[in-house]
Amino acid sequence: MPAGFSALDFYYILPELLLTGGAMVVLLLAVLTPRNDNLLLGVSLGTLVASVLSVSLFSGLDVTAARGLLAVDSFAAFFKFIVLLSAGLTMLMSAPYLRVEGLKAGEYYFLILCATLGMMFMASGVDLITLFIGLETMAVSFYILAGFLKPNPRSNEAAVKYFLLGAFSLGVLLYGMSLVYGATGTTSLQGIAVALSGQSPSMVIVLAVVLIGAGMGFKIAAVPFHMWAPDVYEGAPTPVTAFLSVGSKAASFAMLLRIFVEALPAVAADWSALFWVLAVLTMTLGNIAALTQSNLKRMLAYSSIAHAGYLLIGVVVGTERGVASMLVYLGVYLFMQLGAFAIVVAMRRSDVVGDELKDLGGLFRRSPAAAFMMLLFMLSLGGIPPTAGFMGKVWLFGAAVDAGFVWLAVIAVANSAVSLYYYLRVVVFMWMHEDAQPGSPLVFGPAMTVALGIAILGTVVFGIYPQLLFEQAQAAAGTLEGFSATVALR
Amino acid sequence: MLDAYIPVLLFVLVAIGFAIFTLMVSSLVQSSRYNRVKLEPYECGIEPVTDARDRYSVRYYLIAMLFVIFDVETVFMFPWAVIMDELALFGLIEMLVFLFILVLGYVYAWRKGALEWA
Amino acid sequence: MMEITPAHYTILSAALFSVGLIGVLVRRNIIIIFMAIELMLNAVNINLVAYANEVENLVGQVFVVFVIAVAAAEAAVGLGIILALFRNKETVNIDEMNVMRS
Amino acid sequence: MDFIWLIPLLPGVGAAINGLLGIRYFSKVLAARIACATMGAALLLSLVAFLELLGLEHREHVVTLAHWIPPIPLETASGIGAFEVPWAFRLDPLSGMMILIVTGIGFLIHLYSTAYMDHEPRGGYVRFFCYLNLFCFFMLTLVLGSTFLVMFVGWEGVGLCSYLLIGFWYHKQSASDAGKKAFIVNRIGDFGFVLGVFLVFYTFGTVDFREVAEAASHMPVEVAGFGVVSAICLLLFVGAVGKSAQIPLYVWLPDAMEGPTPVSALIHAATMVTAGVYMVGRNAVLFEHAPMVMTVVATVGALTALMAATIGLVQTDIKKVLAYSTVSQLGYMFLATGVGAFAAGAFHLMTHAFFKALLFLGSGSVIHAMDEEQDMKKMGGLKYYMGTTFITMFIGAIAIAGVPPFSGFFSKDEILYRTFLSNKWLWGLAVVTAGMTAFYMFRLIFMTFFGDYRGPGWKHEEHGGHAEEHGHTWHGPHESPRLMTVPLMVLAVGAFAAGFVGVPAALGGGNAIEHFLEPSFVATSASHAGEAEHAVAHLSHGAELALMAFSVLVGLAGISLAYHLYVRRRGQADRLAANWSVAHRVLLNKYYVDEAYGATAIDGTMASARGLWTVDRRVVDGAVNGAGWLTRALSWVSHVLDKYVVDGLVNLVGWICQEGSYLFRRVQTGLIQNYAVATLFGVFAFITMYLVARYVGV
Repeated sequence: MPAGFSALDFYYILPELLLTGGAMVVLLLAVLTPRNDNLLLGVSLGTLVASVLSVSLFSGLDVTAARGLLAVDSFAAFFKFIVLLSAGLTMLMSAPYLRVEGLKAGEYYFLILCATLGMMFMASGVDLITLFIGLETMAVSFYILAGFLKPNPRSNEAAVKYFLLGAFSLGVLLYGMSLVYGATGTTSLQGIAVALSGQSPSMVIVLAVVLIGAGMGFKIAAVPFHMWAPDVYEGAPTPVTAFLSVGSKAASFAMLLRIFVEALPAVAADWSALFWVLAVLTMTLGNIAALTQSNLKRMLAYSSIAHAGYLLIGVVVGTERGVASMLVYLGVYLFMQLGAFAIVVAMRRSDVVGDELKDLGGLFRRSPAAAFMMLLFMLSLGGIPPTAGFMGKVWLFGAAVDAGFVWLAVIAVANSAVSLYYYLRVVVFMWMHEDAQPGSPLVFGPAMTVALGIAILGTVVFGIYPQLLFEQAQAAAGTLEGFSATVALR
Repeated sequence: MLDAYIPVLLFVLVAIGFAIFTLMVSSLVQSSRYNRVKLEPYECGIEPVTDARDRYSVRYYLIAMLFVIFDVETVFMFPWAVIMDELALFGLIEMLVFLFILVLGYVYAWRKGALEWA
Repeated sequence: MMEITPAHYTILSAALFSVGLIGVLVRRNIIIIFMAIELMLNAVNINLVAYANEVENLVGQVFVVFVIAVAAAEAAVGLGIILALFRNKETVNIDEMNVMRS
Repeated sequence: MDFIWLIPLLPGVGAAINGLLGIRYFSKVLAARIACATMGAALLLSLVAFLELLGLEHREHVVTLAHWIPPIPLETASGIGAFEVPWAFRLDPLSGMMILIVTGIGFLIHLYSTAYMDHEPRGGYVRFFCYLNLFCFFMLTLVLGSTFLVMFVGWEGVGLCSYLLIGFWYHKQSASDAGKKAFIVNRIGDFGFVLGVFLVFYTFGTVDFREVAEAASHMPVEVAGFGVVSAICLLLFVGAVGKSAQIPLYVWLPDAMEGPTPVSALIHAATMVTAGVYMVGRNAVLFEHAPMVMTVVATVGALTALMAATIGLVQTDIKKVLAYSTVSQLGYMFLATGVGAFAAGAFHLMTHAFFKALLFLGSGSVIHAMDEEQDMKKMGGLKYYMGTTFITMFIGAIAIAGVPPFSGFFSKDEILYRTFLSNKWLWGLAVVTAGMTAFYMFRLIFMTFFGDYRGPGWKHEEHGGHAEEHGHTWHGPHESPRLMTVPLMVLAVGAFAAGFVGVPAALGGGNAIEHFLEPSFVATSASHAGEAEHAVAHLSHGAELALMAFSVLVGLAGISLAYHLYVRRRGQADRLAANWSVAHRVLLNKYYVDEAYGATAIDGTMASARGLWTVDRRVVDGAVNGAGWLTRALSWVSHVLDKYVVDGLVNLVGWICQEGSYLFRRVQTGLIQNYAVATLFGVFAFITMYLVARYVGV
């Protein structure tokens, strides 16, 4: 075995290895056995569970593996839990959807597993190359998933848009990375931080910061790099949209934090300002654009843009508390967003597309359970106590105030006041509007029930008793290096 | 160092100059009377029946995609080949795993019928 | 007697990157737009190789290898997507991709 | 009494059951039973809790259910504080009184609704009770909450419920518009409230009411300057203004009358709209440390009271009259709190809850009897058809008019007295308002119940059940079913007797309620502040009695004026024809009054000319007409204000957001390359930003 490698390295990437193996098995099953969706779903979920367990093997660990290409720390673990959980929920809610749309389950689950794999590398990579590969693994899988409804022109269009703009932003991102490499002579985040510490940041680095910021801003759909999001979210299959808006966002935030907090603390002042502007733009435009949307998926797309804006507050703050609050918010966001999308998926029946706002008309009378769950998710997204969303906001805005970004907090509060309008608009449709053309009744199959159950549980429990989440997040944020420099510079 | 290129530069200039010169001369001497036959694309041979731009079968693209992928994967083999002896057995196993994954993809493509024509 | 310094490579790659950029912005044929994007990626590769040469380590070249591989994967996927689109729309003109808007 | 957390929970359970199962499976009766049963249980619990509270000597009991927000280190004025919020409920005199009001009146209104909503289809019927229970759940949470945040849970919750209930008849465009309006306005208020809570925590490092009060009581009273406490109070007051419909955010309440009448009675008269008053009283200590804000509160209260009263004078929609009267009475409460008479404010809150709920339910009964007719011009003489409703509503009217010994008299008079002590001008406004209140209330009574019937005709029952063949036929005004009249009677008793808990010393009473509520308004550490506050300049009992008499006279004057205008001149001409001079006077009155009527609505100046002309023509009638004209002119002006200024501002907010939204939508062209351009634009913008920052050095 060559120098620097050891069997331990393979032990450390056990979760990723399991995921890869599972993905390959699913792919082979898809072509070698007669179609059997439940089997495929079972295998995929089993893979995820195994991966989760193996991640929890490394709890409390804080080491770098494979010659400093990967970090195995609580930060990575937290994000791995988030992406794995969101992948699981997505698969659960996909099962009925695939049946209705008549899609090939094998490739679908395979691609979701691949995307998850990429996200996990984004969460744990501490080297530009690793991060880049993880990003692309995720992105390419999503390009295909977005266009998975082959006969549907909207889906095609979504795929093309996501693909072209994604590749474009990848070019921008890579150019920034190459500049960083040129300026520091290394791609390891720690190396970059060391190389940059001390000297006053050169213009090249600033350029690189902007380019990388733009590339990442595209992935997290931050204004003005957000414009792909609404179209892609609307056109892609609904479960994919859900996964895109939660998993991909979370992983991209992980990568963003790794790069900026760990590698570029020397220019913290610069990127902090950059993200301040991005955050304000993103939350404001996201919320205001959502006000007049008539398509539910599109509305949720804009709302997720706005939430990216809130999350950016954590990056701006840049302190350990800021990051911790971000993680909390992501953990909460996972449940409420996926829950809302699960309802939208359930609205899709053999005879109804059900992603228009008016399709919710009088839902309360047709399916009170669905209506109440949607109400809960909407309240949570709007940040009304005692739901989890409120917790996330309190913690996040508190961090902002704490670090002296009072105005940011005020803007954020004003924004969430605005956002309530369109969230409650959904409620109004469900309660106070004429019945939409009913179509076949909503049925919640076992898989969907489990998914919704988990989402509700998370939204309620973390609203009433968020302690657990907070502790985990703080532990995770603690293992992210480079805060000292960040704080020093402020 | 650049002066080494001066002859090349001269050669290029002469070539271009000659081309332009001949064109001008011929345009001076040529007669400019046209008729239908002259204007046809082929003055002899079979009459063209359809548009020359024809749509290819989608299979070409499929094959092209597969080729691109499997072709580019070799790029990972060159570095390995260079220091093969250094990496020794470990490297060999790694490469075999890598190839195995590729083969899986190949099997998938095969089973999907991406390789048959029509 | 003039020396080719990394600056030259940087300028070259910047120029190539810009060409790609302009291509993305002005061309109408999706395939060609994608080729323009590939140009951008290759500009990145030039950068990486040049810097690898300058800072005397091979990381840059490794990076390039991965970029190439990824670019190939993207090319394949992109081609597939564009084919699926062409089957439905009978066009690869990008101006006709605005079913979803506002 | 650690069970008080059950009090909010029970209605919540009822709502959950009805909401999840009821819509699908329950019959009307079952759903109604569940709703009423949960409310009844809550009422019993509250009574027990209240009695136990009377037993406690320090008059306070806090129950902490569980931890909610774990300690979050947050920067405060005094270093890092731990932002920790438990699920805690506080029972003290104030909240004790409130839970009695909410559960008691809530229960009655549940009973009433079972009959009132009877001709809703089953689904809507169950839905209605689901909302009603849910509302009570949130309202009780709001009242019992021991910290700002628990209160905020209820605060937002009641907002949601009122939103849902205003738009209950969603097929009416006006209804959903009203809901939207209420929503936007309340957002403005909540924004202020949230900021206020932030500032509270930043200043005191806690959001527990008691601890905040303690901390505040040690701070200097910001007599001259506008310090942080003043800022907090102002922000909180913005919230209160939104919730309690004060100038300039009161516009939503009249529209809210689109909701079913029981809802108007419970939410938009008795309980939710008083939440603002309650919140201000809850933070009495804070406000006492911000005299400037107190002045603001008092002024806003007084102005709102006057303005709303003037508007009420000309409304002919029976519910609109009551709505504006509610706004006006809320103004009274804020006036009381503004002059530091928190107890008086709370006292009036209670009495008002009784008689206003009574009046609303009565109007509901009338509307029911008149087959959904709300225009008083089309009523009249109803006392012959519906005696119970008439008597009960009459009691309510007397109570609100402030005629002793009805409840309204004591509470209102306490407010007037305390206002007189602190500010003569505001007292003047308040007295004028009192007169107008009496006037329009009795105008309502007279137009509705007296005179002769002006409503549409109906087919009498000579030939049997023929009517039934085409569904619901109306058989003319009729007394409402027992289930509706019984609550009316109960409330009437309350409206009569509720005042006796606060008989002022001048009338030989002990003003029991004031002493009872006192602990809620002072910081325990400085509980002797109670006496200090009592040490404010007292008038001699003689003077106090004089004031009392005066206000009573004003009230009576208003009543007699109404009587003059709406009874005497109507339908008695033939009996008075014998005495021609009297008949002449009646005719003249009719003439001039109607002139003034029409003219003011159309053209103020012409009317004023006529008014003056009349004054020198006949002093008595002139006075009458002048009064009539003046009030109407005022109301006309305030109408215009209401319509174009306040409304305009509210709509502007919505408009801006909407337009902005459309703007961004236009940017989203769907063309990939425009998106790429946007990305590039972003990059260049940021690079420029840095270049500027670097080389210009911004």
